[in-house]
Amino acid sequence: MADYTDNEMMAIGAGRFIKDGDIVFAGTGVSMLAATAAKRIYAPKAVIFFETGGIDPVLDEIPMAVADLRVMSGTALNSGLIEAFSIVGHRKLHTIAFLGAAQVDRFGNLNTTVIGDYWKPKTRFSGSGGACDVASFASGVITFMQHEKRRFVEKLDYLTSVGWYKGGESRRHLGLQRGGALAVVTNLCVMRFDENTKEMYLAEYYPGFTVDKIVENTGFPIDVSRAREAEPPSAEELRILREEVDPQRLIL
Amino acid sequence: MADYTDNEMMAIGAGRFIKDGDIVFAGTGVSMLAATAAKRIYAPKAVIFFETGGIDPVLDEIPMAVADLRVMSGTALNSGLIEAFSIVGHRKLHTIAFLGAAQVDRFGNLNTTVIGDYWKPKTRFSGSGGACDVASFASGVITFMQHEKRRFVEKLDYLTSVGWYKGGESRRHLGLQRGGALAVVTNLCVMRFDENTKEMYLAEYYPGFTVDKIVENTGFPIDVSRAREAEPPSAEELRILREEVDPQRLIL
Amino acid sequence: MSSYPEIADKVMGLDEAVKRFIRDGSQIAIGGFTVTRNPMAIIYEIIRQRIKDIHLVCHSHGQGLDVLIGAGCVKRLEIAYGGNGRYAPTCIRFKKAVQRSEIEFEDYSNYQMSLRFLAGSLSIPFIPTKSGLGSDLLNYEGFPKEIRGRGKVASKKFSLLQNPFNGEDDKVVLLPALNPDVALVHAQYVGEDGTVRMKGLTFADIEQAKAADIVIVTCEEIVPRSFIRLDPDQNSLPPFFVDAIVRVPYGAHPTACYTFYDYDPKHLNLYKKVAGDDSLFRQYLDEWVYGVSSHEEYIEKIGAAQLMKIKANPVLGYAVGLDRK
Amino acid sequence: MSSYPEIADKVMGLDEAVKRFIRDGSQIAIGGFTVTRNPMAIIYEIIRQRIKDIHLVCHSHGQGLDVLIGAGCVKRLEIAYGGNGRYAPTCIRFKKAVQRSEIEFEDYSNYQMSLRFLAGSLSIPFIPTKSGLGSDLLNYEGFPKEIRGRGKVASKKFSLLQNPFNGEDDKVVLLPALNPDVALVHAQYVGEDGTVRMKGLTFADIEQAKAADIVIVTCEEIVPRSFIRLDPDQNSLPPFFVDAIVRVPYGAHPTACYTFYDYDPKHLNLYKKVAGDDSLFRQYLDEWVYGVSSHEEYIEKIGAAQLMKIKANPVLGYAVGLDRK
Repeated sequence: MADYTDNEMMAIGAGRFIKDGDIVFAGTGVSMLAATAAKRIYAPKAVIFFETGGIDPVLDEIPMAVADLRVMSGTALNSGLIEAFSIVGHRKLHTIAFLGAAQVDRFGNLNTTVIGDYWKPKTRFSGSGGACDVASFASGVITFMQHEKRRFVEKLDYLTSVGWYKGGESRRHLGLQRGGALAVVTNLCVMRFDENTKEMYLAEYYPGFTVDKIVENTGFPIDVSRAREAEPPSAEELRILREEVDPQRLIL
Repeated sequence: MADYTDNEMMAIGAGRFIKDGDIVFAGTGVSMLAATAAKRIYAPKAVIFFETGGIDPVLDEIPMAVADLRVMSGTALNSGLIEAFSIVGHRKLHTIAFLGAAQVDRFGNLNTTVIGDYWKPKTRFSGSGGACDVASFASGVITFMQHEKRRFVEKLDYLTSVGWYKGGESRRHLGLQRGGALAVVTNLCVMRFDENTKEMYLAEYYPGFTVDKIVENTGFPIDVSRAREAEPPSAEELRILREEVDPQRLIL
Repeated sequence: MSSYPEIADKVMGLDEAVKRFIRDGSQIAIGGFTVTRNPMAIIYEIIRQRIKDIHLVCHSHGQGLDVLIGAGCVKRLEIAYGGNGRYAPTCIRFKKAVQRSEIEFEDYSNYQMSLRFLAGSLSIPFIPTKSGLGSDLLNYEGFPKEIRGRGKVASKKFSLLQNPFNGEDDKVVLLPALNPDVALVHAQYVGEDGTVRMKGLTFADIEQAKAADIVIVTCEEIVPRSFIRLDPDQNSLPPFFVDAIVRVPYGAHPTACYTFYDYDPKHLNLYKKVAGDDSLFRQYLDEWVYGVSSHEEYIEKIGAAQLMKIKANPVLGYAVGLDRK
Repeated sequence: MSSYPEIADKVMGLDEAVKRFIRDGSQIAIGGFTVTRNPMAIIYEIIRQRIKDIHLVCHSHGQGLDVLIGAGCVKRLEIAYGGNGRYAPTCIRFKKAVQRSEIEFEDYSNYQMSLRFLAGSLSIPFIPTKSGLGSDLLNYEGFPKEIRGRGKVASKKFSLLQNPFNGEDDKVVLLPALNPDVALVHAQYVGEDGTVRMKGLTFADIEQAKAADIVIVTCEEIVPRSFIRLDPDQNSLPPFFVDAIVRVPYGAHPTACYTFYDYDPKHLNLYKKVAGDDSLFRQYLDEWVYGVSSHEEYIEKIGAAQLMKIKANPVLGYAVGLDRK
């Protein structure tokens, strides 16, 4: 087994999606690592910003919440929530959002609200926050998941954030003019979505994990015909992640 | 004839309407004088602000436009148009607006857009600016007019800003929840509006002018039964106006 | 009494601010976001005065929300997110209260809630958005039918409208404006003229304050008029929106206040430990809220050593190198 | 070529900015308000390049609006107010153009236009207000039917809606969002990272810029990144909204620029004199616009003595004691 953690592989795996000029919407946790790593390694001209309104902070220390003071320091602009969400949906910007979720379905729709009955839940989560908004507006959404069968489900207990909705053209028919689920990055693999059906398929499995293990841990059938092994994180990628992105090891 | 000008009498006549705690929306010209005089003489705790977003400026020099740099200096806040108009209509504030107009009708509706046909006008004016907005939202509007028959008309060529609309309860029926025309201050007199009919009546004529002259110069019949002579500006009022409000005599 | 004559009628203590302006059943908006600039000092005072049946309207809140719910002050909640960053991915007392059906709750998203405050601040009755189309936010109403349209509860959670400016099938979600009874905001500075200046991110605080009937501002410091008026481009709220001003240094603790202090990992970890257990949580309230008579006493309990640890670098804004585990 | 490597691809001259981003028929929003912070330098360049058929969208504009119309560049105008304070209670060339039916025009109010820009900046298709109820703004459409819904012209001037959250008869006016092709804004500062900082009142400049497809910022000065990032609370626009940056000291002359210079009464009085006469106005354009090859040359014509007179006190923001008659 290679010498890196799940979080490291996930941060690198997701970070590789970011291109120069992208405006990257980051949440807490791994998404903070992925965004920062992306900017330091692959896309120095990407801009990281937060739903709280902090745009392009220095990030000498890694924030532990999107309202962390570290997202306000050395920014281009400190604004507010309304400004931030209007950036996510701005037609002249290519915005990529990192989200986390408790459940995902085959069309990349997300649940961050509740497990069980809505009014008498088994487990209540934090709720949408900005997730529903960025899922509605961003050019693309990358979701981080722990890869477990109970999280990759046929039917969400609650659809908080729209991915490809019911597949095909259904997202566009809702009235959402762009965006959709770009990828789901888990501790085992990277899932992507078919261009036409918008169904999730296995794109890359991490070194050391089998396709079977992924199928076993996914609660709906997935196409594995396009699967290939992911490039492991390079020494340089890991160095930057460990020494520059999160030297205090708060998230890693 | 007393030793003061029309503008001085108008500024004082209008300024006397302002009470401590009022939020005063001021435009250009005489309204700038009236607002500043009111604050310096009658209502030191009134706040003067401008549609451009300047709130409570020092006004060491009198601004000659609502975007004059002098409305941005020493303010409590420099904001924008949207903020300013949302202040005018804020339900917790008592806002009094000073406006000017080319025409007024018996219900205090105002025209600042056009004389003649809308598409092929005899004379085109500046347009609504913020007038329609403050007429819709302020707790009360005081309008400055040159008192001429062609300006006090039966029917406006264009209704830019709603006063009491068609009188009675008609303003409220439009869906405007408060406000209405409080007074029209001219170079001859102060007109007010009947509590029930909302029709204009002569409240005060300035010293040296007769009720007949006012009736003659008004293009619709007015009730003069409640008319009394206005208090002329006191020496102290005139001193403040001349020495503190507009020492450069830009508007006086 | 006050040393600030221009705002003497507005400057008061926490106790008076709560007594005068907050009632059982008030609809309250709190400023800040998750771990930052929550108006904690006045929230503690609300708990001490045992205010009940609060209707809380939040976007993403953390500590303030959770302790108010945990203390039993909240009956009704409109919310986008209850979480406290790494210290509580889901706020613990909030989670319990929902799971035990102890509060009425209605889910929105952050943008939706922010837009609702914006609409309230602009005195417009509703505001359109496309956010929420296809989401269960539009399929589940949290509030029971019988409270709809009463007091400050909107008559509908939302309304769908065909965009009248577009020939195509183009639906938009109309969200009802929010106009809370009271907004509670913690700011870095209030001027001696009553002008408010917030530093760092302002979240939806300004919209919340403008939308509310009553605004209570707690602040780190009251500063001279000459300072606050020197560069008014930087100010956040004019004096006439502010009804009460309370000077409370460390008034946001254990949440952070940009350029003054960071969040307090020690206290947030303590909270995390106690919040999961009803009995420990009651002891926490007894010790840290009911058991202290003032915010000064609370700060004394935190202790100078801890205050030094969380002290922010005033230029960078946060506590550099703080152990945040 | 550029001395600002981080924004090298955005920094350009007035001529290039107009050539690259402005077309005949473009819908253009200009920043500023009546006598202040109009983006005059780039407006002059537009005239020099003889751009035609502009669709101008304004709230309250003065000098910039008037000279563009006077030079024959404008075909279509949405406007709340055309005036220049005491120098022209109604803008003179605007007045003539409407009276002579030389332009298509549509009247709105300031708040309506500002809200339309806000809606555009939020990517929402419309925004409600109560302003305009009962006014002829809702009875007269200025634009001919046949251009409705084409290009950037809204399909309707407005739409009335019964407030769906209120049982009573409660009508609101829905205003269509504005998303101009280009916004022209003059700012005091642009950072070497492309961040924009405006000082003093911002009017609706920020909403206009965020609503537009292309944003051209002219500025008094390009300042170090370290300066603009030291207190980002003060900044107005992030770099990614800005497409072109042109450094043009005195780029707002003869209108004012807070903390840099006041409006120029001498030039505005000259303008007032010539604008009323077609032949004099043509001579004015020949002399001050067509006849100068750059803004530097224009400023040279204004002359150092006049620049000293209008120089602002950098703390008070305006030229104290300036003869403004």
